[in-house]
Amino acid sequence: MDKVLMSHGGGGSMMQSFISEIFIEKFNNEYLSQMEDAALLPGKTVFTTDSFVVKPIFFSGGDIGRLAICGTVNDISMRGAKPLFLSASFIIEEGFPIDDIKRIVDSMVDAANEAGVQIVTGDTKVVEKHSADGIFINTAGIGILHDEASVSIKNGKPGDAVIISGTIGDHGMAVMGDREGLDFEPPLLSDVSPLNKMVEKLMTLKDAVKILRDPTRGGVAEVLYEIASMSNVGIKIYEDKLPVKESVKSACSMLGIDYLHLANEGKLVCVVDKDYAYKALEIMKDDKYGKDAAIIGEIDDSGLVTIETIYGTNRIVDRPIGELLPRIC
Amino acid sequence: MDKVLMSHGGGGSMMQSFISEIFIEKFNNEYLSQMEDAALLPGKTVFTTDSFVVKPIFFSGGDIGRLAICGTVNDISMRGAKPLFLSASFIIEEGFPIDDIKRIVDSMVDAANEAGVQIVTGDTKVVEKHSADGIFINTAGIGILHDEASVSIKNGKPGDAVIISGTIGDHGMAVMGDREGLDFEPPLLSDVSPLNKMVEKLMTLKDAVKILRDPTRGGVAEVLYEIASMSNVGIKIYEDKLPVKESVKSACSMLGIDYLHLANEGKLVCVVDKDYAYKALEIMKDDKYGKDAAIIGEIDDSGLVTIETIYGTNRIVDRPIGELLPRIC
Amino acid sequence: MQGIINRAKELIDRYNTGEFIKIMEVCGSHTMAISKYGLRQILPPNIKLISGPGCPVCVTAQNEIDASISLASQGVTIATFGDLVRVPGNDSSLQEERAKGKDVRVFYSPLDALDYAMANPSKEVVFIGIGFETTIPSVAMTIKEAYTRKIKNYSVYCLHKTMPKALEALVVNGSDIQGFLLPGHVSAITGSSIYGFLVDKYKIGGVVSGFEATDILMSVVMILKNLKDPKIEIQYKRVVKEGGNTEAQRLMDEIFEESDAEWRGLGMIEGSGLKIREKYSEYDAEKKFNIKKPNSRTEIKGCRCGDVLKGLITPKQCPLFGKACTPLNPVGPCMVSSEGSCAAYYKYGE
Amino acid sequence: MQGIINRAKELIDRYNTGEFIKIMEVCGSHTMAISKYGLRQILPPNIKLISGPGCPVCVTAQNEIDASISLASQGVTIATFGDLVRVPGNDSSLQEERAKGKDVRVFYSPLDALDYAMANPSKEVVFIGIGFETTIPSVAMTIKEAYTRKIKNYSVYCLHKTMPKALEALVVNGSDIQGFLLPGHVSAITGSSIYGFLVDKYKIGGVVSGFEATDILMSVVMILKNLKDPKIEIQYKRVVKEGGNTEAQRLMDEIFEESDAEWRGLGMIEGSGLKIREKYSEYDAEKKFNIKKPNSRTEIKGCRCGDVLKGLITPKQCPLFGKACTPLNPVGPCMVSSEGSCAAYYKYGE
Amino acid sequence: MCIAVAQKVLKIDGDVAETELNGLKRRVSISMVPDVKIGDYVMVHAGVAISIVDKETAEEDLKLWEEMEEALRESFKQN
Amino acid sequence: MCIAVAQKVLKIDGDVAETELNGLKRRVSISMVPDVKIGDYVMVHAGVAISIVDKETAEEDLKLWEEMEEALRESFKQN
Ligand code: SF4
Ligand code: SF4
Ligand SMILES: [Mg+2]
Ligand SMILES: [Mg+2]
Ligand SMILES: [Mg+2]
Ligand SMILES: [Mg+2]
Ligand SMILES: [Mg+2]
Ligand SMILES: [Mg+2]
Ligand SMILES: [Mg+2]
Ligand SMILES: [Mg+2]
Ligand SMILES: [Mg+2]
Ligand SMILES: [Mg+2]
Repeated sequence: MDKVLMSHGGGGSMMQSFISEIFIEKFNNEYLSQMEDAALLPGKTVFTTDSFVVKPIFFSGGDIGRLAICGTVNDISMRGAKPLFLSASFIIEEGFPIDDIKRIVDSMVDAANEAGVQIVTGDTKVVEKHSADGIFINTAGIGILHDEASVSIKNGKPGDAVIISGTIGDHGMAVMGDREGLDFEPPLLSDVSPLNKMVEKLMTLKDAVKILRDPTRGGVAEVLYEIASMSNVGIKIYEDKLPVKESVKSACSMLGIDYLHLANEGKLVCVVDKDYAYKALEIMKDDKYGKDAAIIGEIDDSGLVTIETIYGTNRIVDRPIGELLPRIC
Repeated sequence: MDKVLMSHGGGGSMMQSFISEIFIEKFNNEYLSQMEDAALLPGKTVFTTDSFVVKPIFFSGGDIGRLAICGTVNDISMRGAKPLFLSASFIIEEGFPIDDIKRIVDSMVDAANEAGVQIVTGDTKVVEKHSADGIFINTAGIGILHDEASVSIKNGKPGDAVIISGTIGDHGMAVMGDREGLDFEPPLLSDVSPLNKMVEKLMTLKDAVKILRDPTRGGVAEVLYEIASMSNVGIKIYEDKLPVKESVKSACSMLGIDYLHLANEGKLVCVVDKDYAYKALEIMKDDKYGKDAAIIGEIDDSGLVTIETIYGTNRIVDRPIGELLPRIC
Repeated sequence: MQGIINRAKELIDRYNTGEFIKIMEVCGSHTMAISKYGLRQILPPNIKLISGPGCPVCVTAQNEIDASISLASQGVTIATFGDLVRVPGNDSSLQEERAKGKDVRVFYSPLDALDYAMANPSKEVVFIGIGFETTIPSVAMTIKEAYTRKIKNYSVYCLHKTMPKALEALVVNGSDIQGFLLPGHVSAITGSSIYGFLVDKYKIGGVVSGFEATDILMSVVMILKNLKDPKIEIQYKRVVKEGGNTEAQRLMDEIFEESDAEWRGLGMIEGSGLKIREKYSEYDAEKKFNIKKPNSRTEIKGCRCGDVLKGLITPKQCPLFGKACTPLNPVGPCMVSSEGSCAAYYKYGE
Repeated sequence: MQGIINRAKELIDRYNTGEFIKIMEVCGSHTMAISKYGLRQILPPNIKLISGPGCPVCVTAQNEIDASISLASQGVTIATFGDLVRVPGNDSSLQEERAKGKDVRVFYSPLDALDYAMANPSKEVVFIGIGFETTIPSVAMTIKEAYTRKIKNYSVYCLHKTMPKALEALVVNGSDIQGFLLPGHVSAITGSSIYGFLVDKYKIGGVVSGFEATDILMSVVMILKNLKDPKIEIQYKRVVKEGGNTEAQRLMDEIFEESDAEWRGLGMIEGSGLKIREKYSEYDAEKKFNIKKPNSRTEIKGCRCGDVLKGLITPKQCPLFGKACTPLNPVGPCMVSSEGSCAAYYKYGE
Repeated sequence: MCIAVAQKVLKIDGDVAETELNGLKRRVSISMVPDVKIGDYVMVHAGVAISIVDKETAEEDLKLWEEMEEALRESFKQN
Repeated sequence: MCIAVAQKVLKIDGDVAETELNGLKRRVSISMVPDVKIGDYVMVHAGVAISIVDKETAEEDLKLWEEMEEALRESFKQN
């Protein structure tokens, strides 16, 4: 195939190989090949970027503006750093309602205030009708490493505990629910949130915190695979320990989707030295965004990402490939 | 009007007021309200962002990839800083040819190598067919202030010299020519180039260099207006001193466009203490991208941006409003 | 649950006699569930659950895929279920056509596709009707409704297949299958009596099973129990009645009539497909757009989907499995569909 | 050049007699050039160059703008020249319609619009035909070509206006204009003899002028020289012949016939417009789409475009000029079109 | 084959019912289960209810299993 | 009114000519200037040549101006 497919951006293995072949290899430098959520530059500066293209723009529990702030705040945080300054760049389709821009910007302001970051530089482009779908936002961000932080996707060692900071799949299912017209009661809201305060507290555990990763596109499954591959280890998780809302589970079974493939925008996966696992869990549970945190598994040396089912059997975790398609048969 | 128009992104006065009202006011902080091409952060760090949406993607003399690197390299440079690290974020329309991505990335690599910057973090999003027009690229960038640099759009004082680093309007007319099917002989090429090396040499003049600005969207005219307004001064330029290619002039007269409104992507406007004007000019002329540099005018206290015509008369420089439309009658 | 699982396991272990017992799960959702729950790990080594032709995406013939792809390139809107868009045709796939700008849309329900057609009267919407008896009535509903409401821009490319004749094709020339795990939701529509011929003509029994781990293990026990005296039983009684859903059967019969159908791997099977009845022919995309199935390669070089679908080999016995053929770069449809046997084996590491 | 300018200035200064002399430049491109070159600064205070109704965007009537806008909302592709898209109608503008998703396209040449129609046979392309005699032949060419090639999806909404009758309307009730700077490119088509009536009936002379600063100043000198003995002269001899371009006249006459036309500010002027002849009626968008001009406000509250176009006031005398009305937020069309008098005065700071 | 999920019927409006499962509400066609009543569980496939779940049987299932299990255990003992 | 710019005719191909001005080449319709020849200058408006520029006249222009200027200066002197 010589054309870009939706699956190339779906956050799964197809995207990984696309990015490695096209971008990492060509841009080729020590920072980029870290394959982290953010680059660690000289002077303990951390730098990251993300573009946001979510549809719908206003979704249950958030909007593209809040997402654009939280996404970049979180990517900086996942490097063990404190986010400080963000840029904001808008690509707007001709005809987009100015009131919607104001609403999005208000929501960016709120999220930035909550996270304690400032938007210090920006850009606006308007493109012709039908040359974009409403609005796309890019944020890049700068942060500074926390003291003694030593967080890297390569740090996993057998025995380390794997912790998730809360329920899985809320964002992905909230957005898919909006698109597919699913109606949740109580409403299923995206978890989109800034995690920098939680990370700040976690980093008091210093290098006991080995890996931080926000399971966005590709979900928890993809993050586990990336950890296994970059740390050259295996991971075992336990189905009965995974925090998932019943309504999300039901929607997944209905649409034929694995909740481990659903995006999260206010959750982090944390690999911790096992002696600090409960301490880390406690810190997370104390945080506003961590009350459903759970230890879900551990690093092993299998080289595989496996799950023990509720039946006590073991299987490989399905790795997402590309586009999430509702399955019917 | 409650909808975004093309003119809101055209780089003229409509964009200025749109940005001030919607973004600057709401995001409101000391860095953003500097209204500079890049924000100067604590620690002499300079930070900027731009999204690139040029059509056609491959144009005479360059492509969106080279543009995305040079644009951000230049915005950092215009703050008197040395660009070091860039991010690159891609929004790609489903179906976009992978070979074209490779070609664009190659061109980014070349431009980055030329400028001596590294692309250290990135992002890729794929959107559905017809949800974007081919490819959009955002780059953000980090740089570090040159020693004793004191460059700001607010620094202009009556008597200062205004210098342009080369011929005016090449990029804008090259791109418009591609769209309108104009055929130039010799070919009219975009000037898209990294200006950081030139700025590095200019900065040996330290605070004698008062303002640097790259006249991109909105062209030289818009930059002059922004200088006049932010420095609270007037500017007088001389038609007979403006370096403009004859072919660009001819195309402008044919399409009813003012070349002072055309975008440049490898030029800078520099305001220098008049005692250093010839020194600065010499430095520019010595640079690969500055051989056509010229002193084009001076700051005055009129509060107006005026031009002395070749007939010795004076008039106000037309400020661009929004979209550049070929005029016929 | 764990309790029942353990008790079932204990019972099944009693059949660990060394005698090789081959049970085929016909249904793709069973294949998925078995893999997902890791149930094969619970069975003793002599009891093999093998997968059958029960993934509708997988059994769709190559030339039907190619015909759908070429229909997409004619400017109509293709409405389809998710997995189908990824199936490689001779030189393209529906997702590649979409990337080229063709209008290919994924729907969760055929009813949504009809709604879409009604909301977009300037588009010609063709639903690619794949699926067995579970899905067929809902597609029939759309045709009935389009007919009643005189909707002119909706039609169905009918590639539906039905279960009984395909099962017969698997055993008609002899087979070592000793029991069938029969599809739960197909049977909710058809009832269980359609499987009677398996016992009567071929002396092979089967159990209509639900989809929970407990359902499947219970069904396996039931099959094992009856090995000597084969019967058709229903484990999934809470959902499946012997007579099935008569309302759904009536509707299917009103819209469709029996026809021959080509199955990937199994070839042409008489009476194993459906076509749209003459009365509803204006909703038959095949007639409306004069679709001719192209002369496609019938087999993909090296791909042993056919043998996998017939239960002759397990996916791992295909030389391409996990090497040239992975979910990322699927060679055959059994690797494309998430219900496909090869995909299920690969994804869940069996 | 500077030399000739100085010599012209010196000559013009001789007419600085205290006697007030009002010369109207009819053509928008002259207005632009005069502003851009700063030529008014060269004239002595008693010699006033005032602008006339020569910007085709500016004189297009409000209801014609509104009819074009409502045509856009009917799903046809509107093809037009650049400035027109910004002109505010009663509650929208073509650029706002485009932002709402209507298909509004800017072309440099009517020939490009026809090419676009030919390349997009599924679109209905309507060219908004504005402009005077300079532009009319090129629009006529497209209709002729569409007719010859039997192109069915192209038509013209004919809003063209012609010069002579409008000039007459300005002076018929008396006027203090003492000379006209006559349009160079209109005259390249029409020739200069069409202006004879100005001298014959109204004793006002004029000079057909080119567009360089030297051309304009030379023309002013020529007008001044003949004040006592008014004549129609051609300064722009290198381009304009007394008889004009007969080929172009023939083509215009083949496609169009005279009709009445409404001018913004000047009102309805008999015989000052064109309509498409019956033979080519299938290319007449007014007929094809049954366009009815709406009952628009004829004047925009406070806007004195009408008086500006008649040369009764200069833009600066309009109370809205530079305050409520700027190129960023234009109130009237004279501020929208970059050739409009108000825009030219504002932009070039006069 | 073919995914179907049990859902509880909350409301009926002609051929369409509102169903619920763990807080997830959907509108499904019930034209193929004409006897359905509010409070019933239906198996839903692709937006269409394909059968009513027999609640008594669901409870009996376990009992049946236990009976069969018992019988089997007995028979194994005898062997 | 109406922008038009002089361009030199480089090639003629039926009703269309290739023209040039300071290196800017364009294809313009010449169907309204049937007498045009290669090397001529034409005034082009909206892609259509509307007249041939009379080169001799262009050179004469200056002479005519000078004559007129002279005459005027004389007449002013006399006053
Ligand atoms: S592994 Fe791939 S090639 Fe082999 S049978 Fe399965 S689908 Fe076909
Ligand atoms: S300044 Fe504006 S309002 Fe006044 S006449 Fe001109 S266009 Fe009309
Ligand atoms: Mg991340
Ligand atoms: Mg990032
Ligand atoms: Mg991210
Ligand atoms: Mg910018
Ligand atoms: Mg859109
Ligand atoms: Mg800049
Ligand atoms: Mg910038
Ligand atoms: Mg910039
Ligand atoms: Mg990213
Ligand atoms: Mg497109």
